[in-house]
This record gives sequence, structure tokens and C-alpha cells, in this order.
Amino acid sequence: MTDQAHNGEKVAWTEQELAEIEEIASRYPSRRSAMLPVLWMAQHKFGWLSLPVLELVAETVGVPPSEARAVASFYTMLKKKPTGRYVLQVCHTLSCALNGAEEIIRHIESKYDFDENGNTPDGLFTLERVECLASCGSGPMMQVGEHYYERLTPEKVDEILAGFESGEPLPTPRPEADEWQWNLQS
Amino acid sequence: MPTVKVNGIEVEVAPGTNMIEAARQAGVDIPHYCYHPHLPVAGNCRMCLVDVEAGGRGPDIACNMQARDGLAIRTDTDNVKRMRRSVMEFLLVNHPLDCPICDQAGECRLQDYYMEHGQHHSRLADEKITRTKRQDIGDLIILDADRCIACSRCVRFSDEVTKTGELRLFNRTDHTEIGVFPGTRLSHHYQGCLADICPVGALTNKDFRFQKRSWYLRAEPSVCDRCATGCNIDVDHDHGEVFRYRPRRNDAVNKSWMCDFGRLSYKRLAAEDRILTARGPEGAEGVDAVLAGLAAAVDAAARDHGDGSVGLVLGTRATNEANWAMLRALRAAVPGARVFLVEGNDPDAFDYTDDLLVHADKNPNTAGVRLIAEADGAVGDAEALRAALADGGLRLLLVLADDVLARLGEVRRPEALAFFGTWANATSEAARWVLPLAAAQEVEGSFTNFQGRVQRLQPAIPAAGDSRPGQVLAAGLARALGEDALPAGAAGVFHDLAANVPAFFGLSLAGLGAEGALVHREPPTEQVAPPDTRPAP
Amino acid sequence: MTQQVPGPEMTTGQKFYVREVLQGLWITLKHTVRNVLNADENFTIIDYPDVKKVMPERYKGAHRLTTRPDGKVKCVACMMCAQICPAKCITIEAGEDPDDPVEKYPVQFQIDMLRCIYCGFCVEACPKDAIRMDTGIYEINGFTRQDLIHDKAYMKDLKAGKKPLAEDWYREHPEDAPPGYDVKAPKLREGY
Amino acid sequence: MDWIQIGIVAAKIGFAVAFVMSIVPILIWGERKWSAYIQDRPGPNRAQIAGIRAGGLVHVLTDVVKLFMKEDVQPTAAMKAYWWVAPLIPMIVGLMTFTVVPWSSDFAIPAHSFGDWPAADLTIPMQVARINAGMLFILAFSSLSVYGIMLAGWGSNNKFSMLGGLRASAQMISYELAMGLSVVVMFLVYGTVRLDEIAQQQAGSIFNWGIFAPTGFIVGLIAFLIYWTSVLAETNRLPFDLPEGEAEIVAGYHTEYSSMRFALFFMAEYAHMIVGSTLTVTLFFGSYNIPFLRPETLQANIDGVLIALGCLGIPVNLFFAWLAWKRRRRVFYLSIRPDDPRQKEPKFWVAVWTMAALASAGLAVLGISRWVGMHLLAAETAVLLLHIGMLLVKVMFFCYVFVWIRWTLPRFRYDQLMNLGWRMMVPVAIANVLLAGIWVIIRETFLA
Repeated sequence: MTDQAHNGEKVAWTEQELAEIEEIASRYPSRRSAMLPVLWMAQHKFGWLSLPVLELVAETVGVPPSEARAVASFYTMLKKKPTGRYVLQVCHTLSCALNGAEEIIRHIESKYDFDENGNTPDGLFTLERVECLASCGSGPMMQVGEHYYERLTPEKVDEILAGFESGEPLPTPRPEADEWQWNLQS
Repeated sequence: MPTVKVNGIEVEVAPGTNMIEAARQAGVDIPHYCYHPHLPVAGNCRMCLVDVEAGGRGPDIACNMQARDGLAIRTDTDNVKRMRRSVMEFLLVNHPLDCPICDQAGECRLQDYYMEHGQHHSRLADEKITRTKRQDIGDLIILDADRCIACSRCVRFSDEVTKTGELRLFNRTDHTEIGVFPGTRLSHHYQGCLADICPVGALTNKDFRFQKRSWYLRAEPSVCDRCATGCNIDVDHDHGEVFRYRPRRNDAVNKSWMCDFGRLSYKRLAAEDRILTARGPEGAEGVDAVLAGLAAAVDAAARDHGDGSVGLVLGTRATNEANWAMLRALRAAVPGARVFLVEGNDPDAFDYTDDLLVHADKNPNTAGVRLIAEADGAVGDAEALRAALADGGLRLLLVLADDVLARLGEVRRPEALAFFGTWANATSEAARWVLPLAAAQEVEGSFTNFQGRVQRLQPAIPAAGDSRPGQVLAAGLARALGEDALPAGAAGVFHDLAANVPAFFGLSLAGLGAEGALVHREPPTEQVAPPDTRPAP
Repeated sequence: MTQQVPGPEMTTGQKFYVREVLQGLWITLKHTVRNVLNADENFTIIDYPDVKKVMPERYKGAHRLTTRPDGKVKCVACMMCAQICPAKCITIEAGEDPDDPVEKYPVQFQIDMLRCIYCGFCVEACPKDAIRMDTGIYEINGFTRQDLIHDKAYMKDLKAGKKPLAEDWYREHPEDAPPGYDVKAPKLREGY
Repeated sequence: MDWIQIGIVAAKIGFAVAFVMSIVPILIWGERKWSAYIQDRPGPNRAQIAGIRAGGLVHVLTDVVKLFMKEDVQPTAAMKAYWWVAPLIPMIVGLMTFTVVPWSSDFAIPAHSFGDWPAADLTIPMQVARINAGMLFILAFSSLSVYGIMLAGWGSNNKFSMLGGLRASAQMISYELAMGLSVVVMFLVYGTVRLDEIAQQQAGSIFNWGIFAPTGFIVGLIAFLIYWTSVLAETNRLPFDLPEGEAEIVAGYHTEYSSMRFALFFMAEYAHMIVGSTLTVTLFFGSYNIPFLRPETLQANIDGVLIALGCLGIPVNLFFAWLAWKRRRRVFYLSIRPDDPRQKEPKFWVAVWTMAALASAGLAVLGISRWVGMHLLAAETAVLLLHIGMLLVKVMFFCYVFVWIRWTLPRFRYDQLMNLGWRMMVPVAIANVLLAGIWVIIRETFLA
């Protein structure tokens, strides 16, 4: 993922991507219905949905650019602000909070110098407080990408973040032996 | 025709009518924000919730309820009042207290319904959510997203009417705000309508901004004179000064819209190039003196060079009455005078045309003058005028309202020219006699738009300076020429017109109504006497 | 029509008035003697130009326009005061200030004190607490009618005690003077 | 009649005019100052000369200046002659009536007091004209003053002025009757219409005063009450000042007058007050006589009287000095600037009253020195001065009563005024005359 490189630069689809978009659009009776998949594609490709990206999407789908922005602004999972490479989404709803989510968040905050968007200066991490991610039995927990990290302690967090910093492939979450695990896609 | 009951009142309405309109026909007003008769139904403000008595279930929104037989609603129950109060509370939760600086104050639906139905004390303990204020999003529009109640009328207007789709609702829940895509601006020429349809003060007219509090203004119905469409307008004025035009609903002509060119044309009423005083060869002398001088010149020309040396150019920008009275006055005094009609646009007309409202013909009364010319039978066109000027037989030419010299281009100028007009132009520059003609919003009379719809004008403000309505100037000229028997006053002139021009048979000025009346496409062969609605002399 | 309201019947003694007159004279005599003996000390009066009364807090004196911390007037030219004013003595011209979060401000704000009836409705009507009559100034005077039209610059945070004549104010601040006003030689008795 | 006699008469005329005209401004001042004290306020106190405000007397001066400077507005439609002459009449009448009022006992100059002058014993009557008509002259003349008011009302050619004039003349004529009847009692009691004789008969004990109708008590009292009420009405003073109801009924006959013409009406009212007071004093309150001191007794014991007067004057003047000193604590003095010239006023008054006390002491010393008693005509002169002083004191007291009543009583309604005049006072006055006659018969028959 390129971070903010598309700001000020011309953004464009590749031929392959355009073909994919056509394929998606063909599934719907109206072309504008392809908006959400195309936005999702754009987020994967460009990292976040900057205004030029939204314009590109609108042009591709054939709607005014304001509509692309309206749709994008509705969904929180579509990022309207630059994010780091790893988005640390720490749950702070009841069960996790009771088990020390705030302590985890404070720990992460003290480790890095987050700006007002919740990004680290090197663009590696983004810290977000999120509501319940349905892993209440194993709180406190956080989600990074599509993986859950559960029963967090500051030491455990240090270990996980050190793994990310070292640039190694995503460390797979260690399954808790006796607990139910749910991964989003894998 | 389905029959529905509103608060126990039975009313028969056209199929497809929704219950807000049905209730209106029954004399019941259902409060609403997002519903607009000329926009698709969105149903998101919930203000029009009513109790369904029969033919449905539970409370429902009246705007999305189509009239059908057996349907009965009530708007006066305690439940409805409670619902309205709750809806108002939600709408006002994050609404800023901007009324003192908000231009909408006084004509704001939020204020009105709050006073009528609202919960008069706030239960909100938290900080209000604020949104972006004062966004300059168009040539005529300032957007204050903080005041928006997300009724989406403007979104639907830009999607459905102008089809440009610049405006959208962004974000969600209580952070929802209206806006344009960053970096873009409104591009259409109907921006003023956005301020009109906004039920609150989120979209305000930049031109009218802070000029006047709305409750000081009085509205008079009139017709826009900037193109052949003839949009119906309300002239908002205070103490003789016009502050804005607003479109007046006429489903047959302009629905609820008007273009920005027409909207801003109120400035022309007080423009610097208004002709305010009469001017003769000896300078400004007063209208009557100049008319007398002109009449003497007409008499002399007819006597010395024959009737054919006097000519009249009818004005496509003047009212039916002005044209007819001028024609009658000249024909009565100089039976052989030559009359012409020169079509075309003046240089001061705006250069924009679309297929929504703005007509290519920028003259408000071309259709009417054509009908008068047809009825007269002896009216020449631009070519005839050019020829008459070229051979020099036409010595004295009277021009009504239009910038004829500019329309004709390079021609030989007549020896003497008299101009009856509202604004200075090339013809008035060349004219020996200039007489001030009152603007359309200052006179009584009628225009015939491109559809052939005769629409009534009523004076909203007193005529500026010495200017007078065309029929008054014509009557003055007739008197100066020794013809006293011609009808005077707009109603009388129209009566005469309706009795003599076949397309107008049977019409009367007072009988035109708010929506105007169509002229006869196939003029009746038998003369139909117009109803006499003239005021007693 | 006037109606006779019967008063109490006078007794025969009262009809001669003598005793009643003497009673009245006795009362006034007591006052006179007391005042002479007290050497004017007990008068319930104020020697006005030398001694000035401090007006109670709620006294309605000359108007002032309150200001925000940044020094601009609080007034947003909503016209509520002009609307409610029964004497129609308030003239406001609104203007737009794009740099200000409060977008609207009064370009001109004038009160014709000759018309004002001091009802205080403008203070009540103001939604912004921008106009107050709490200056305690009761000497509202001038040599010309123009002097008595208080304008925005003059009323801006007007304080009791430092109230100058409008004429003096305009001499020191010619930029505030109304158009056509000759600062050096104000026309006396103008408009008579 | 030689030149000396003419000179004496001229001097007496001068004195009479000066007597009335110099009290007028004092009364105008008193009207303001006394009313102020009744109403718990200081009254006029702004005008000053070098910081001295003289209790507001300076205001009278400014008033005079103002009245002279004011524009004399003459109504175009006025009847010029009447309008011109009207203000003069009340003033002339006021001064004329003073002609027959005695202000002292006769001044006797023994023969050859100054060489060969006078050739014989000369007795100068201390009144301008000693005429037999006496009080009748006054009654006759004072009736004329109504002409001034009628002419003013009529001549102004203004319906409000005319209504005011009618109002005033009706009132004045009504009360003249009661006044005449009450005076008749005095004629009966003293057996004369001459004021100098009445004055002489009132010398000695205060029970010789007219108010006690030498000892017919109730008769004199009733006569006095009726007379005094009538005088109030005659002079247009409250509670009978309907002729000039400024606020309610558009002033009165003087609506169209301004400047000094108005001032003439204004001063005439005060002149009438003075004359009215003088007559009251002359008829009912012992005239110029000092109680219990007959003129001859007074002349014989002049030194003792001076000692007593001087000794009495010292504490009185010191009391006023103390009051003036006390006054410096007033809020006014505390609040004005220290360099304000008015700051020194209390000190000034302390000095003035102390000097007056010293003068009193000087008077006492004069008496002790017996200088007055031993000198030719000095005793007579002292008696004359004391009598005039006594008259002045009495007159000023009744002038004060005028003002006092004005600021105490409300105005009568016109019907009340007429009822009181015709249905109360005239019958009572007639009955009183009857009573007086009976009393005189009883006195002449049984007590002589």
C-alpha cells in the first residue's frame, strides 16, 4: 500500500483493475450500484480515499463526485483520512474495558507519538478506539488488519508491535488453546 | 377520482395526489419540510406524520400516502401533536440559535412550526454538534451546513431539476451535513431556487444576504420580463424599493422555479441606465410637453409628406396594452401610418438558453405582439422596415421599448426618431424624443409568453421617476393628436384588444387569474365579446 | 359624561372651614420651623448640578452597545430592537463580515434619542444582550438635533461618568461624525 | 401751604410708594423661600454674587433683569387702548389705597425748635392724606382694581383671557360685599371711619385691638375672619386664585401679557397683599401700636425701650449666626469644590449676624447712655421709627400668612367659592353687623 503518495498525483486504474470493475458493474442492473465494491477496491489500492480517489471512483461508476464522497463518508470502514500501514483497532466496549482496555490504549499511546489523526510519524501505525468486535470472552483485544489479538497485556502488545516494526510478515495471532477463534476472512 | 377524508372532511382528489395536497384541498395544513410539490417524495423529515383512521395502519407520513378510496386521516389528535413535537425536538437538537443573523428568520419553517408545535424548552444537556458554517458554494448561494435539517430538498433539486447533482448529504446520523464535493461549486443557473426551497436557513441567497429582514417585505405578484417564458414571480419590496424576486408557483409555466438571470433582474428597476425623464429636442421638458412636441411633429410629417411618412415599431418588450394602445392611437390620428414588428434580441439581453426555463427569445411579449400584428394585417417585418428606411419615405419613426436600431444593424436612420422605453440603448441615444416607459413590475397590463399564455401584471411599486405605463403614454399622445375617444387604462385597453384581436376574443384582464389564460390557437371565426371588467370611469 | 361621585358629607363645623384650615396651617408651620432650626440639613432633595444622584442599577438611562472580548459590538443587526421599538427610533444598517464567526454586524446603528421613550423594549427584545440601558446616564442633551442621534461609535460601551456631549465627541473623533456634520462649526439650532 | 409743607407731603408720598414697592420684591422672594421651607426644600439658591446667594434674594434681581429683557409681545388683534391701560390700574389702585393708612402717631415739632421754625407748634400726621372718608376711600378705590382685570381680559381679544377676566371680576365683586360688611363692624365699634382715629383708639392694651372689638370678642373675631377671607379673595390669592389657574384653566386675564406688562400684574398682586395686610393690621391688630405701650408712654421711656430692644436683639442675632454656622454641614457645602466661592457663604452670614448682634448691643448702649431721651426730637424720631418698625413687622407677618395659606390650602372650586361668598359669608357678616350693633348699644347704654 502506498500511503499518501496519490495526494497531488494523478490517480488511475490499471487496465486489469478496469476490467475487474467492469466485471463487478455487470453484476448489477444499474452501474452506480458498483459504487461500494469499487470504493473498497480503491481503498485497497490507494490506502485511503482521498478526494482525487473519490473523483476517480465517481468517474468510473458514472455519478457526480459528490455522490462518491457521500457514500464513502457514510461508512466508517472506508477511510477518509490517511492511515498507517497497520491499523490498531482496540476495543473499548464494556467487557474489554473491564479487563483493562484503557490500560492497553494508554500503553500504546505512550509508546508512539500519535498525531491528531491517530497516525505515527513514520506512517507505520494508526491507533483507533473501536466499539465491540464480538470477542468479549477474551478481552482486552485489538484487531489489526483482519486478525484479532486477544487477552492483551502490555508485554504482549510490545511483542506484537515489535513484530510489526521489524517488518516481518504479519505474525499470525496465537490461538488460545481452549478458546473459540474467529477470523474475519481466513 | 378517489374520495378521502381529512379530519372528517370528505374531499375528492385526482388519482395519484398525496395526502398533503389532499389535505390542502380540504383546508387542512399539514406541516412538512422535505416534501415539495415539484420534487420527488423523500419522506425523511417525518414532520407530516398523521394518524390513519381508516384505509391504513398506524401513524404514517402524509407526503408518501397516495389518495385512495376509503382513506381517512386525522391531523388534530393528541397523538399527532405529540409526534410533531417529538420530530421538532429531534430536528432542533443540533440546530444553532442563529435566528438573529439568519436571513431565513421570518420565513423559516423551523421557526413557524416550532412556535406552533414545538417543545418550548430544551432537554439537551450536551454540547451541540456543529458543522461547517458559511461555505461559499456558488455564485448566488452561501451554505451554512450547521443550520441544515437534512431534508434533502436541495439534493433532489440538483438531481431532478437541474440534473447536475452537486449537492449531497455527507456523513451519517447526527453528523449528517449537506455539502458539495470539495473544490467544486454549483454550476447551474437556478441557484436562487435552492435558497427558496430550503425550508431553513442553510442555503441563503448571497445577493439578498443581510439586505432586509424578511418581515419588512411585502410581496406583490408579477411576471418576469427577461425572456419569453414569463416566469411568475413575487416582487418583494419595502417602501418602493425592490429587494428580490422570488418565483411564484405556476405549474403551467415555471412550476416553482426561475433562473438566476431573471431573479437578479430586479436590479434593473433601479439601474443607472433607467430612462426616468422625458427628453425632447430642447432637453428635458416633462412628459406632456414632449408628447405635445412629438404630436406636432407627427401632424407636420403627415401633412407635408403624407401618412406614409410616419411609422411605428411595435415593442416585443412592452405589454399587450402598450402595443395595442400605441397602434390604436397612431392609426386613429394617421390612418395611413406604417407599422412594423422587428423581432430579435437586444444587446442587453443575457446570453444563455436552456431547455428548462430560459427561452431563446429574450423578449417577454413577442407572441402577443405577433398576434396583434396578425390582427392588424398591415404590419411589416424587419425587411420591410429596412426597405422603408432605405428609400427615405419614412421620415418619422416611433419605437416602442425595443432597441430597434441594434436589431436592424446597419441601416439608414430615419430623419426623426421617437423612443418609448425603460432603459437607455442605441435607439434612445439616436432618438429626438425619448419618453420614459414604466418597467413591467410597475405597471398594470399583460404579457403573452411563448406558449401563448396571457399573464397579468400588477404594479408592485410606484413607477420610477416620471415614467408611465405604455397605455398612458399612448393615451397622452392620442390626446395631443386630437383623439380623445380612445380607451384609457389597462383594463379598458385590454377590453378593446380582446374585442378586436381574434386570438384574444373573450378574455379580460381581471379574468386572467393567477395562472394566466391561453390565447386561442385557432381563433374563433365569430367575435366573442370580452366580459366587461373595466372599472367604472 | 362626568359623573358626580358623592363625597363624605361635611359637618356644620367643617362647612365653616375654620378649624380645618387652622389644622392645615399648623402642619405647614411645623415644617417651616423644623427646617429653619435644622439649618437646611433635613431636606430630602439633591442639589442637582453640584450633587448628582447615583441611579439605581435598573434605571433606564442612555443606551449603550455592549462589546465582545475582541472589542467588536455584540450586536448582530437582527433588527429585533428596531422592530419592537414603539417610537421607531432605531435605525440599523446590516453588513457582512466574512472574517468573523458571527457573520453579521451593524454597519450603522443609530438611536434618535429625541424620539426614544425609554420603554426598554429594545433591551428586552435583544437576543444577544447587545443593547443595554444600564449606563445610568440621565443627562441626554445636545445643541442640535443631530447631537441627539446617538450612533454606534458613541454608544459602544458607553459608561456613566465619562459621558461627553456628542458635539465634544465628534470634535475628538471626527471620523465618527455623521455625514455633512461640520466638526469645527456645528450648526446650532439646526432643524428649528 | 408753604414749600416746607409741600416738601413734607412729597416725602410722605415717597415713603408710601417706597414702603409698598420695596416689600414687593421681598414678598416675591418670600413666596419662593417660605413655600420651599414648608415643602422641605431649600428653594431658590443658585444665583450668586461673589458666592453670596443671600438665601435666594439674588434671584429677585435676576428676575427683574429678565422681565426687562424679555420681548414685549403685543397681540395683533388686541384692543390697544384697553390692553395698554389694563396693567396700570391694579398697580395704581394698590398704591393709592395706601394714602390713608397711618404708619405712626403724629409727629409733633414744638414751636421754634430750629430757630424761628416752626412759627407755631407743628403736628405732622403720619399718613399721606388725612381725609374724613378714611376707610371709605379705600373701599371705593380698591373696587376699581377689578377694572384693570376686566379690561385686560376684554382687551386681549382672546377667549381664554376674557373668560379669565370674567371669572376674576365676578369673584372680586362677590367678596367686596362681605369685606365691606365686616369693616362696618369696626366703624360701629370705634365710631369712626377714619383710620388714624381707629389706630389711636387701639393704643395700649391689646384688648383695644379691633379683633377683640374692644371687648366684644366674638364680634371682632368673626369680622376679622370674614375680612381676611375676603382679602384673600380680593387679592386673588389661594385658596381663591381661580382668576389665574395656570395649569387647569389656561391662566387667566393676563394670558396675553408678557415682559414688564405681565410684571405689573404680578407686582400689583403683591402690592395688594401688602395693602391688604396693612389694612388688616390697622383695623384689627393695633395698627402701628406696640402692645401695652401707648405712644406717650413710649416717648417718655424711650431709653428703657431701647435697652430692652438691644438686649433682646443680641441673643436673637446670635441665634441666627449659630444657625448660619450650623448650615455649613449641609450636604451641599460638603459636595461642592473647596474653591467654589459659595463655600465661604456660611462664614459671611455668621459675620453679618454677629455684626447685627453688635448693633443690638450698640442700641442697648445708646439707651443706657440716655442720649436719645435728652435730645430734641430724638425721642420723637425714635418713636416714629419704632412705630414704623412695628407696622412693618405686623405687615410682614400677615404677608407671611398670605404665603403660608397659599402653600397649605388647595384651590376652591368655582361653585364652592361662590357658595362660600354669597351663602356663608354675606349672611354671617350681616348677622355680625347686627351683633355688633347690639353690642355697641349695650356698651353705650350700660357700660359707658
